[in-house]
Amino acid sequence: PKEPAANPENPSEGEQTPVQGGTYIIRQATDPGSFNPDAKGDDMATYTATNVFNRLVKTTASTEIIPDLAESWEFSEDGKTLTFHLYENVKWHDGEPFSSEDVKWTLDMIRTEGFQSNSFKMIEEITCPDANTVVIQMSSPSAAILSSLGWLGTFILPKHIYEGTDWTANEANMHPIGTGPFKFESYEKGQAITLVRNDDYFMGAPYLDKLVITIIPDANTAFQAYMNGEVDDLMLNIPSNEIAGLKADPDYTVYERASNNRTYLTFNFDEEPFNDVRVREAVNLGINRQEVLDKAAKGIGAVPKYYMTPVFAWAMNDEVTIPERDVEKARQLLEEAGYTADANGIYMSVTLDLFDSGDFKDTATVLQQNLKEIGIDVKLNITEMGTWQQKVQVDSDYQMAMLSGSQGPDASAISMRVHSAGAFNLAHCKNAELDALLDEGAITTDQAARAEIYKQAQAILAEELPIVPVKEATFTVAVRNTIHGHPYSEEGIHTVASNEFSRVWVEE
Amino acid sequence: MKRYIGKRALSGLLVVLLSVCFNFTLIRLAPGDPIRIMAGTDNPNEEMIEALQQKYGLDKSIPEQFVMFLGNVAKGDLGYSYISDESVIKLIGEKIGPTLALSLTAVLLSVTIGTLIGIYAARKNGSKFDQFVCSISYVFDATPGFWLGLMMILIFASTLKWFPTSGMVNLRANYKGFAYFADVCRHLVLPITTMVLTQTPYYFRIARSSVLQVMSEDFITTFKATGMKESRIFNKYVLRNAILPTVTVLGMSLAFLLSGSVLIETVFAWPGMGRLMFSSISKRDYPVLTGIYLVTSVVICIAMILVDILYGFIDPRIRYD
Amino acid sequence: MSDTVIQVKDLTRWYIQKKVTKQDGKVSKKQTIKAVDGVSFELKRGETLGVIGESGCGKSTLGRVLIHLEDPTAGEILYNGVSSTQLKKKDRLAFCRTCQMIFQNPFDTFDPRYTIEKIFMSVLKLHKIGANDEERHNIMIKTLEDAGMAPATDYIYRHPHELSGGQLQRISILRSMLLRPTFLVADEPVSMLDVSIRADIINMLQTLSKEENTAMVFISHDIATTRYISDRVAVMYLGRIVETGITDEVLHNPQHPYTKVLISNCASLDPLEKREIIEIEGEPPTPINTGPGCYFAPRCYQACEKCFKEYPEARDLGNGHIVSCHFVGNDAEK
Amino acid sequence: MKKDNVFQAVMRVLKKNSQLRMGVILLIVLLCVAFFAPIIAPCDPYKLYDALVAGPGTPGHILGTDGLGRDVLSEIIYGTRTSLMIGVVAASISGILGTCIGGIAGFFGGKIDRFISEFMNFFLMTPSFFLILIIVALFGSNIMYIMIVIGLTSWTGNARLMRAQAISLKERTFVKSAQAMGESRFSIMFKHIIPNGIFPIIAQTTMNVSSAILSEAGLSFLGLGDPNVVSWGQIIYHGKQYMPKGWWISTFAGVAVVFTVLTFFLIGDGLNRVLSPKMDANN
Amino acid sequence: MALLELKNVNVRYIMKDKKVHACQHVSLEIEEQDSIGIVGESGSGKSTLASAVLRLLPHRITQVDGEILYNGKDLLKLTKDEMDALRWTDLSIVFQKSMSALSPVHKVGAQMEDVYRVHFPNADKNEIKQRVYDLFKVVNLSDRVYELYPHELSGGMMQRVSIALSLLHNPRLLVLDEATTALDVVTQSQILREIMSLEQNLNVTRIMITHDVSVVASTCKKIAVMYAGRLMESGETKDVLVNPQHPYTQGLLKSFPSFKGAKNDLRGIPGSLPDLSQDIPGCVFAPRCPFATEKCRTVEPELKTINEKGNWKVACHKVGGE
Ligand SMILES: Nc1ncnc2c1ncn2[C@@H]1O[C@H](COP(=O)(O)OP(=O)(O)OP(=O)(O)O)[C@@H](O)[C@H]1O
Ligand SMILES: Nc1ncnc2c1ncn2[C@@H]1O[C@H](COP(=O)(O)OP(=O)(O)OP(=O)(O)O)[C@@H](O)[C@H]1O
Ligand SMILES: [Mg+2]
Ligand SMILES: [Mg+2]
Repeated sequence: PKEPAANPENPSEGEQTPVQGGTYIIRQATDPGSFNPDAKGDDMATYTATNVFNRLVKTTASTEIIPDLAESWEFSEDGKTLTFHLYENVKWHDGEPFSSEDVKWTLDMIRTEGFQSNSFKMIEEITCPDANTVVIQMSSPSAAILSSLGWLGTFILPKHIYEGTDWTANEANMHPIGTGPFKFESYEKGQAITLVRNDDYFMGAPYLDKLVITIIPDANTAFQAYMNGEVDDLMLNIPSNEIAGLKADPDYTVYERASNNRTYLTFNFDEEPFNDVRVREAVNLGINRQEVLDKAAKGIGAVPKYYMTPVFAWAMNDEVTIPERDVEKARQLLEEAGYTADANGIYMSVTLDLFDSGDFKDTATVLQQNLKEIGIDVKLNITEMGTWQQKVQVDSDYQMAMLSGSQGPDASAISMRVHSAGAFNLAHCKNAELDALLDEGAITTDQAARAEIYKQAQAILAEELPIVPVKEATFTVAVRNTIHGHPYSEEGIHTVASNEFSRVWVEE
Repeated sequence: MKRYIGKRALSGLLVVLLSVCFNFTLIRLAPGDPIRIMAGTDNPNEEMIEALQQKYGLDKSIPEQFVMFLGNVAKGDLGYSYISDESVIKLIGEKIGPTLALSLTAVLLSVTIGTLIGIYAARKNGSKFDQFVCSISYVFDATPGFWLGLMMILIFASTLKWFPTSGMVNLRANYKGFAYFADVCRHLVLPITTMVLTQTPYYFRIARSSVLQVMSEDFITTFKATGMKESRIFNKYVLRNAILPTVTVLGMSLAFLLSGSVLIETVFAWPGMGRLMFSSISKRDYPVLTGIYLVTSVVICIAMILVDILYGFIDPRIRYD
Repeated sequence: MSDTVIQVKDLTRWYIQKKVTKQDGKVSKKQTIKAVDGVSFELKRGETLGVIGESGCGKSTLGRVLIHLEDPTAGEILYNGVSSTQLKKKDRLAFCRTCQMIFQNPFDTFDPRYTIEKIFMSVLKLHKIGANDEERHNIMIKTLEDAGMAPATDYIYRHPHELSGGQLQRISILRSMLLRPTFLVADEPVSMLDVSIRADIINMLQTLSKEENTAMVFISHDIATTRYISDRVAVMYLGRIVETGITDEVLHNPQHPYTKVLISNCASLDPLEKREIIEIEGEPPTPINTGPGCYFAPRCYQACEKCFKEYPEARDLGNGHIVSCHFVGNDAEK
Repeated sequence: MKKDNVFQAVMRVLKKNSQLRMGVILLIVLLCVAFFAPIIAPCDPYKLYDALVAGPGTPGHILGTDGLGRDVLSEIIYGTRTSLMIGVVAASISGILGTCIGGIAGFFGGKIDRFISEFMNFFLMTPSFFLILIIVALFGSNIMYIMIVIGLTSWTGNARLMRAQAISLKERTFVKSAQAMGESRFSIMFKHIIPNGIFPIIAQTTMNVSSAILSEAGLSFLGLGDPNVVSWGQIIYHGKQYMPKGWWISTFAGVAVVFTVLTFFLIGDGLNRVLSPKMDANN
Repeated sequence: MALLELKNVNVRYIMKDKKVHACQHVSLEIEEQDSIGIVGESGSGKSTLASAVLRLLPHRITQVDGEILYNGKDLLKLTKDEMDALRWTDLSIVFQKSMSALSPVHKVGAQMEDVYRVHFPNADKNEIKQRVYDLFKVVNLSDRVYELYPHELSGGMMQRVSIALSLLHNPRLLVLDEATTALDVVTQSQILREIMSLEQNLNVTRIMITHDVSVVASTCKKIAVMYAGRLMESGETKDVLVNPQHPYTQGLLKSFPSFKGAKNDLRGIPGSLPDLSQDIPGCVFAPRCPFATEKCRTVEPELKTINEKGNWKVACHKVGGE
């Protein structure tokens, strides 16, 4: 980020008085399916949901958890009871008063029928002692419950509208009624979702008159539109190759925020050749992570250092870090594993399954070239996400797969990927020691003790290699200097949810 | 005639049925599970998945599903989208307008322009103009529309800033009435120009060669021998005969109106059917996909019947029985 | 009897046509076109039957059915007493060797991509004539040169389009005669050719068929040519033979009114000759929905009521002169 | 001597027909590029150089590099192979299929014909790009699939042409005469009907090469190209994200597509003209 | 004065790589009320000659020189408008391919009406209809043909329509280019009779192109024999056919089998038409002529008059003495 003061036309930012009004246009790639944000996972409803609804707590762009509907909260001694104190005078957009009953009803729905239901298995009961208090009773202490509640799929829905109906088919799904800073106005399929200011917002009305979410599928077209000023904000979808240019442009401000999202490779433990840890190790040694970062990601992001995401800095094990690239050693490992090179120096040919998303294809292309140098000929199989899911996750019919994902909201989320019972353990990694550690980590609330557990886990991960990290992501957002209060800006990063535009205002 | 239409409609219906059945099966045989996509990759809940599969009838065998589907279609119900739970008819209905605004305009413009130039070039056969237009038409015929679209954006939107890059309306402006219409038109300029540029050569070639073809027919010699003015022969006899192939191909392109512009819609972020389909593929929204397919097939079928009838009016040699 | 090569009994060939646009523009459904409607005749070894008649009367169809290019709807053809259907079923190639056909359009009789050599060789191979390629080659050369196309090497490497119509028609005839057929159909073999070369082709056809003792059906528009080549003639009208007999007898003493009309309309080379032309009304009809009566009745200048009611039986006027007309024969009405 | 004749005939035709001549020259250029790609191409098209999105004229990279540092010129040169292969294989599949199916329908006629015609109707009413998209998107973007699917969805045009040809050819005297000579139906079909009726299909197939190349480019443009081979469509798709600044990536690849499609177009159209002499006489 | 007089007419088709001399040095006189049959083998230039007279050859690929005098005016020198004014009122033609002689998508009547209006733009619809009905009667067609489309007529009917069309403005010169060849004997003679009776009533001069000498024999007063683009012999039918002078005419007549009398031996003319794109020195028929001498092969014979009337002309060295 630049020094705003350095720009003479743009006097010190903090002292400016926010301008009321204006239309703010953000872009997303495809149409949302429905505006019920809890029933089905749909990334395309995120902007709308975040600005129309509220959660109990929300996660900022820097993964801080801050109050949303809940003004404050506290855990009981044993860690099994969590009590939320809600804001008063909260009103639904249709004028109905909001109460703890709405929260109870919604959370009950979420933990039974919501797409995040798995994250709330530990909840036993929810009670509402009064209109502004919600008590959650858990079967065991949970380190992750707050993060989960501030994540997606936990927006509080109006009980008075949904109760007694099929919540996947309720009319309100297409005309959502929330408590949030913006009211839903209209949705033109394939074009735009229009939200208008909620003057009665309990945290104070937003500055903007309108928030328009326009739908532009093609990233390049979107960027053109952005540069032409037809769109104000691309959020995280600025093409990485354009960021350098924007950074150099005095009219734009670029925000870079650490992210818990990382790109990684995973292997099928049940089949040749990756059932052999030496081959996995060779791949780990063969990858040129710097090249991936420079070429595929255009320098946006970071070279991964640890076997777990560095966002949870308290849990990092500096003793087991990812090794430097070593082509010789990698080839040696392959030899040891019993493979012999052909005339072109190729030991084996494997298929890397991935779906097309972001810079995946470029990353895979770089990997393909890297691994060729250590003697592994990689065929890329790029499919539709659904096909990939079927092939890799359901049928486990793959050798090596690439994917990325948010490693949050809590350090414990790693279990999902490497625990033998983890829902997303694509590798089919089965390590009893690791399982035990992860189980313990999930219920330990003491930070230092947890750190120790996860450090040990990292050591095992480095040996087993179910996951080979390729790249750490950074959230990079660029906006014109005239835009203030952006969720990724200095002001927004501690005060609003990562996709919330309630504090945004635009200079005239 | 009525009987003929009836017969055609019936056989068309059969083909549509077959075609939809094929598509229905194909989509469902493809790897990937819509419910899993909905459930997300991170932490899917198996019980919920099962419940949803039951809800959408995905636990049944494909033939059973197909029979159910047909039953619903007969009732005028194309089902509900898995993703949005909205009626497929509504979803498609919303997209048909913009798709037609784009493709129909483009097709009509290209037919008109292409045919006119083609006729003119044929009359001036061998002239500089003819040669010039012919070479140009080859080049545009060989140009991929999506690439031309990119170039158009690059030149006219990014560099010259004459037209908006994409979309259908200026979202900031909030136009109403005529201003809205004008705004849509402004947004239509680039995509339509792209489509017209790549489609016109086709009609141009057909018009030109059929005019040349007709001009070499024997009856033209007869009329020349009677001393009839060339312009009259041309306007009355050549054109009417030469228009037949154009009608045929026009019918074909009308038939593919709904499906033909996926690429252009993608490039210009035009909210049409092509994109609805493309996004439905990635979400495995079977009912929407099948619905689009059904609607497209029916439209194709109707367009073909219409062309046949139109053809009958122009060409008396065609008789229906 | 042993002389009889081919016996045709009640040969019928109908076409079912789906839709027909009639002359008044009305469309009628499914009609039967009786292209050949009960034709019978016999041919002896070496005999030539000329078939004449108006355009569309079914001459070509008769020719095609005779050699089973199309199967007859009814009736039968006996080659040397054996039914053609059986013959064909038993051995298609042997059947093809029994009967052959010369087509009207020599320019289109050969696959344009093949050289004459290839055309000959493939027939010889197909019918296993000659032991090896060399022998076949010699057979081909000899055949051509015997027929006056010497030196054969001038022709055999050419493609059909590089030869004139007359040459092609000769080759076509020679190719058919290679198989030594006992029966030959020639469907207007010279009508596409120039007048100046027609004579040679006709002479060649006649010579070859006499040499090989081949029975022949010669189909033609041209009555003079038919007269020149055939021993007997048959006059066809709407799929039926209305008059048949020794050539000169039929042509110079026609009995059937249609034959009379046909012959009187025949122009002569002599500009001084005075002709008495019998005029008839009406269009040449199509063989659709023929009524119960004589097919010619609607155009006949002497038709009476009876003619419209029943089809006249064939009557033999002696010497093989057979006529189908109510006005001819013993009980002819005045 | 016969060879010479064929050669002379070809030269004569080329002399007469300027489209065809132009197309053949372009095709020879393309074939040379495809065949000698390793010699012509200055770089390995898969190698990632360090200069990303370097403009045309950068030392070592005449047409610049793409977003991953690959040499654009080399990519385009190697892409010729892919495009030609896809075009030719897909068009051949559709040509062979169309010829056989159409030939059988036209020549055998009757019930077979009616059945095949309905079958063709079915394919005709199928929005083919839809179908290709669905299949490739759902089953994977492997170059084999792409070629086969394009081939399998585009044979109807050929079949209709061949059917019409067969129907008119079977009335021709030489077919009747072959029948009279005792040749079997299948032998007539393959020796006379198909070889004599194939010319419009050859012209059509040449055109189909063009449309197959365009279809593949379109698929690649939607991100459905085979990532293991360089193809022009993918270069355009890749270059799209570098658009205003890295204009050379998409632009040159697009030009290559236009060039190739144009080539086959000219040849196809030229063949069409050569094969319908009536129109030519008029010109 | 002759109605039509051809003087030394040459027609060449210009192709990219060669020139075809379709007609060479054709000189012919046609008197008013004459009927002349032009016979000759296929490709001998008969149609080309007719088209040249009517100026219907595509001018870009043909080259016509010589004089074609119609009523003393050279048709080749007329402007397009002058020529158009003559068309159909003075000169009309019927082609062999009658099935394609009219536009397939317009009604027969409408097309005839249109042709009528070419010369009488303000003609009344009913008046035209009446005229067409009259003509239909002449060619033995029923009135309903007026409302039909060409494809609804049989070949014979279309041929009559063509003939009716050609008579629309009572032309003075009518050219029939193989107009009856495709018809069968009965129909052909029917139509020819009708035309001949019209001729007497309407003062029409007829040029009839055919390769059937017998048709000429029975319907034409004069005959002209063409071979390879050249006129071989011309004169009154009763002279030429009874006592042919040119070896080609003789050969031609011998190729026809006779219908009456004894079955004479048929004899064709060996050889075939020369390549018209090549220059042929001497008489074009020499290579096929049984009497050819050295002179024939080197010097081209002139057309010589051999009777007193001056209307029997032969181009042969052998004829008319040295
Ligand atoms: N394949 C067919 N389908 C339907 N009708 C046919 C077919 N072949 C012939 N016909 C009809 O049968 C009748 C007799 O035809 P054919 O060709 O045998 O006559 P033709 O005497 O040979 O005539 P031409 O002298 O013109 O050659 C005609 O009316 C014709 O239309
Ligand atoms: N458009 C043309 N271009 C080139 N050559 C032509 C053209 N039309 C005719 N010819 C040639 O001119 C010569 C005379 O042709 P024309 O048609 O006048 O002969 P014809 O006597 O009418 O023959 P037919 O009896 O077959 O009608 C022929 O050699 C022919 O090949
Ligand atoms: Mg016939
Ligand atoms: Mg002619």
